[in-house]
Amino acid sequence: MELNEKVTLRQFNLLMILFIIGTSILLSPASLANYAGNDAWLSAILSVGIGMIIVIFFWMISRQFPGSNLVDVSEQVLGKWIGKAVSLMFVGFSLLSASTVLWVIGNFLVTQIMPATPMLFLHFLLMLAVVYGVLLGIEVICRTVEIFFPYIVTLLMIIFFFSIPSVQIDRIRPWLDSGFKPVLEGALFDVSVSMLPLIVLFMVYPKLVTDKNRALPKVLTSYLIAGTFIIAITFITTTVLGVKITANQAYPTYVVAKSLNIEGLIQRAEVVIAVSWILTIFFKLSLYFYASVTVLAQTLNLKTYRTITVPMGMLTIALSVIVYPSTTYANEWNETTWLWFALTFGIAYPLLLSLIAMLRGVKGRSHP
Amino acid sequence: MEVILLTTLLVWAGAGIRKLRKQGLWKDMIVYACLWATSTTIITLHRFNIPVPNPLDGIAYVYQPLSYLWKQWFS
Amino acid sequence: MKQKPLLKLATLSLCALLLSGCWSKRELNELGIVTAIGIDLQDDQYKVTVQVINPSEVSSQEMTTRTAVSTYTAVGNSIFEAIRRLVTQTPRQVYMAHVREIIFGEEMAKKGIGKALDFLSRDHEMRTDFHLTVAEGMEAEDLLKVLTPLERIPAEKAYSSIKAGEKYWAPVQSVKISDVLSAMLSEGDNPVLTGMRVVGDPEQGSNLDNVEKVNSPTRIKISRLAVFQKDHLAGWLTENQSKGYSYIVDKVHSSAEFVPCKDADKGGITLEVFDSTSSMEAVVQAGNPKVTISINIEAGIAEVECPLKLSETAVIHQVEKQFEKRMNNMVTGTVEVLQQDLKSDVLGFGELIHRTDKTYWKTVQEDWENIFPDVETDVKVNVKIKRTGTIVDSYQKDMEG
Amino acid sequence: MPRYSRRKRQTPKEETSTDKLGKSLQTNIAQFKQTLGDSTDIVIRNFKAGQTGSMDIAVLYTSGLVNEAIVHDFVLDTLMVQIRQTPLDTIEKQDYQIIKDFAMTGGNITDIDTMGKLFDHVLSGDTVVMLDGSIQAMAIDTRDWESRGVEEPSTQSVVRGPKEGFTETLRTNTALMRRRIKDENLWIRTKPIGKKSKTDVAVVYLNGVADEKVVKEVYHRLDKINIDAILDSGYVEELIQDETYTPFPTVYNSERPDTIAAGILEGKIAIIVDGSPFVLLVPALFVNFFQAAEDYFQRADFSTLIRMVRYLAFFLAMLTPSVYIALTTYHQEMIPTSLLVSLSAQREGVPFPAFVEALLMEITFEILREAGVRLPKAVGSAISIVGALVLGQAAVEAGIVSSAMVIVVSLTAISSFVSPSFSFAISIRMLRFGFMILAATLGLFGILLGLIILTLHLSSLRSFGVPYLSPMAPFIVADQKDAILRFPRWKLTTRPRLISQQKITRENGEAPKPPKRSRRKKRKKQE
Repeated sequence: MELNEKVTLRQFNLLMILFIIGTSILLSPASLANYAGNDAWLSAILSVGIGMIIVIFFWMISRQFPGSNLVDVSEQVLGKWIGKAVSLMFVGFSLLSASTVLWVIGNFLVTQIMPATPMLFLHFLLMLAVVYGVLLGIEVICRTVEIFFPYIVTLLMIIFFFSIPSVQIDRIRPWLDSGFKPVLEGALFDVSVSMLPLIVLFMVYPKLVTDKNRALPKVLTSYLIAGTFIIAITFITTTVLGVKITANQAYPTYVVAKSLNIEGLIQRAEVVIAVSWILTIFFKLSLYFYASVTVLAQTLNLKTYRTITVPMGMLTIALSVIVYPSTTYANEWNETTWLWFALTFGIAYPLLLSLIAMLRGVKGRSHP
Repeated sequence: MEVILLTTLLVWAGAGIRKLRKQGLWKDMIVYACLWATSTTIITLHRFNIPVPNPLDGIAYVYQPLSYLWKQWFS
Repeated sequence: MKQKPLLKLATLSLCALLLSGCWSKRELNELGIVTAIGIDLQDDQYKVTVQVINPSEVSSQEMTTRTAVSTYTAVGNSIFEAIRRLVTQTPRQVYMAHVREIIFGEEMAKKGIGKALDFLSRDHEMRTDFHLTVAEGMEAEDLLKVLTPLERIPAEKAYSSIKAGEKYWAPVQSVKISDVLSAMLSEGDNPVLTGMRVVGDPEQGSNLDNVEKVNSPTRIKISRLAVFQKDHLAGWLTENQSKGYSYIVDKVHSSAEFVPCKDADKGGITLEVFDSTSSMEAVVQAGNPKVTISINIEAGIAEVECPLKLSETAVIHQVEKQFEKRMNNMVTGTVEVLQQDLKSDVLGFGELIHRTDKTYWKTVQEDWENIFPDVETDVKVNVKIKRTGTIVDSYQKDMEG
Repeated sequence: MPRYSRRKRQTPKEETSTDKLGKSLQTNIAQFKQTLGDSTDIVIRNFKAGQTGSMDIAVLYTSGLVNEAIVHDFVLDTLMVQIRQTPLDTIEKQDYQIIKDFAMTGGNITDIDTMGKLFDHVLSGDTVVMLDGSIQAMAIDTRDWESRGVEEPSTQSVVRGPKEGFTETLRTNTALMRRRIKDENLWIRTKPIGKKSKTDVAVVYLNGVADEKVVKEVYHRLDKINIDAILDSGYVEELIQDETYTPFPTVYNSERPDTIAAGILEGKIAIIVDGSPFVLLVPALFVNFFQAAEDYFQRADFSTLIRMVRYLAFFLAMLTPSVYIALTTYHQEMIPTSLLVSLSAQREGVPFPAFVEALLMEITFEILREAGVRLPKAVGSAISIVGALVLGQAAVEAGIVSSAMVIVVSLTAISSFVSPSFSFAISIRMLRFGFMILAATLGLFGILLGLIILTLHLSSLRSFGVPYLSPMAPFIVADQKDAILRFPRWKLTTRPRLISQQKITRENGEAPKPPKRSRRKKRKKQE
């Protein structure tokens, strides 16, 4: 498979930030408030802490197999056939994630902004953009990230700053009201939503990122920026709306944006602010999709991933309409199964690869 | 409406397959055709309200014992 | 290779777009812009009244004979059903993103507004910036029919007077749905709603000639606060008690306070309150909760009718003391009414105790409604007069002296 | 490179005749005449020279392309009068060389030995002298045709700054370049392109500063052009651009010598086409189309502000109608209540949906604009009155469109004129309609979708290998000084990173400082 694209570390970091805050910015506050109540923000901090360890772990693995992406590593470590089988399972993981993310964004649009539009149609249009982006290549996607990043950050900052007047710290006191357990539970859930899927970045980082000098501090810094966004949005939603309302909202962040009211300056602007989430989710979706397409193409030794991009896009659309029959199902599945699903591919899989490689003494190709 | 959409999809797929055949990429063509067939089937079935097995149910089934334990530990 | 997918995708998407049409689309002239919704009960069913704007009347330059708003009423098993049923009467689809006021009839408020709130927060078209109000002693429908001068849209009038009132007059408070919901959902807190009533004859208020007079005979007045126990109306506060409430929960931006002179016939002193901050602290001693309310008021002298020498610090101190005493009475009175008569913890004592002593709270949580009336309270008011206005002494003093 | 494989270009075939000139003057002239079909603008003067008149000489030139005075004074006069007494016949066989060496006073003389070259020279304004018995002919440069003088450019005019513009004559244009950059490294290379037109195309760049790879690429692409005629630089632009299917120009063009010179100094490459006052500049980036010449002649702070206004106008021109459609048909909750009421009062009685209304107005406006461009100047103002006043006002009063829509369309129109580059403004005009369709179908979400696809497309574009969106994506900190902002002159010390890969630094940047206080004091003391 030809991979002659170049991504700078800077672009990679921005992509990672958007990937982490992608769906979390819209959904995390509700689930965190649901688990941890008053301590949703503590839960968010904890999850960022745990995520930090995961990021370092990922970095160590990337050092262990320099220059090899996930598919290469699987085949080197597990042998050709088992490696290919595992890679195909990973295709399943990223494809399902892509379709659930697609569903999330479609559902958000249908619930909040355009209720009469059929979801299939919205999914189709969104996927059109994603497929187009992936066809153009990850380099182009990364450049687009660079263009949109300032706007996304600005819009998020607007929420943060203009919500400050309505923050009521009292609403999240007392701390640790119902003990530490719910905090941990919420944190783990958030980790599974925001940090574990970072594994798909292994399709980008090892081969395509050009300047890896002193990568870890930079990656960690950007990870922390992303984490700060999640903590901040959790803090803002719970203190502005109150914990109970946050937990009960489908999209608490949207409600916060709705109640922003700086008379004569920002008012009734939630649709504009929603743009920033649609953008972040768009990039998250693109990355999931890119990972699934490239892993599949590489596993099957196709010359280029571009030929199968369009049908994969169709498949994602097809899956997205059947994966979640309803919002209730979505919540339930996310709470019970997603954590394990993400743990399997986000932690267990790379950990196993690393351990087996150490036992068998396999080392990644230094520079292909 | 459905017919038009379906025809569009099939024409699209046909064009793609023809292009791949011209280039002589047989493996790509097979993968292409398989993916396309799967997705068209799913969408068509869904459109006519015929239940399609949900992959998430399968995954949930696999992880059931784990999530059960998890629930117990946290409640 | 590179351009081809773009072309193909572009044509295809264009086809899809053209084939599909536009689903969620509404043209402006198909909208009935609702500015206020009144919700009443009628034989166990909801009676929903909407006030719809007639745009051409509102924005036209010359006075017309048609009214700026029209009201429509429909009855249904649920609010949503009733609103959808409105289509049978209104020429246009009702559009609710611009609702400024939700008005509950008093009867409805007494039965409970919780179910209505579900709709208001669930529906995607509703925003969060409307005010929740209760029509005092009447049905919401009647209140919505009153036309107002100056501001052609009555709901807009009510919205702006609540907003202005909140800024300049302590008893008035704007209450948004998130305030009500979070107070209602919390175990140790209860909501209040703004009260509205009609002065004059409601029947006459719905005629256009009501607004053709300089002094409109029928008007909408923002009166007092309605106290809720969970989701049903527990009772009304008087204007003074509403004031006290606002001071306690720290919602006073600016207001006016009056104290009679020592010689009560001569009149009194009025203060302009610039700033008021209040804080509540709870202590649980031997299983008995005690709440201390301290209010700090910064004020200036706005009007003096008594012969006082305000250039002397001692006199100012004296006035401050007078006000402190008065405010103390007012606040204590409010707390007493809430604890004894209305038995509703709208001050958030429960939450306060929860925050300070969560173990104690766990023991009383279930029974809080019964414990609340017995909570010991201590009120401390501190008034500081910072300015005396543009003049120093009162002219009264010289006239008499 | 599959991108080029489909076009299957070949190097231009030499179609011109390679027949050698014969010895016989009569035969040559007969063939010449026959090939040209006795065109009336070709002057063939036959005469005899020498003491005895033994030598047949023919002078050929195209009337109108030559300076007749020069032909008379320096060619005909010399040959017929001044060398009358020279015994030409005595020095047989060498008379061609002698005439060339001793008699011809023209500045630039070329030897011709084929029919093809003969045509080329005669038809491009040279005067050819043919001698009987010689297999060579000489072409004397007497080109001088009627041409427009250097005038103020009609596009991209400035308030402050040079008011010279390029003309249609290649030499004048190269001279204008030379006058601005008197550096020995300014290389100008010319080659004729077009089988029939044989238009001179000059590639101008600063050797050692321009990226070698890009220079090679430019030559490569120019070589690949296989077309019969180049009538304007637009032909060249279309044939050398990176991507055909894009609404955005990837080649910059300007009528202003100062703009082109500035580009060359940055390391870009200019392509001057004879017969066109528009000079091309590559590589062209997105930000270049927002940089007006005047930005660099005004103060930095002001230029920055104006440039930001330009970006704002870009978005306004592209998005105003679509945002209006989206807001009024999908997101009415975003419009303040009082505005919504007045908007819907205006729309009371308008029979069309907002989209159709907007489309109607936009198309009307485009027609008006097109009519305004083509019409004679005298009628132009009448059209604008009819268009703006009568049509706008009457349409509103008749209730066909709402007055808000008229405001929206005029805002759009005015904004689209802000762009300093005309070719870029066209792309905005095209995109506007796409966005309107998207807005009518999906509201703001549609616009967002359009913007995402547009940005993806822009990010994928390259102009001669340089990413179109640089220095935004890929983000280059050093180049931000002249992208959206315009830093003070003394800060603009480096050339754009990706354009000129060598010799990045241009000058020593130091902020101008008033003389130090202490020194002034010293000076006073000295006095």
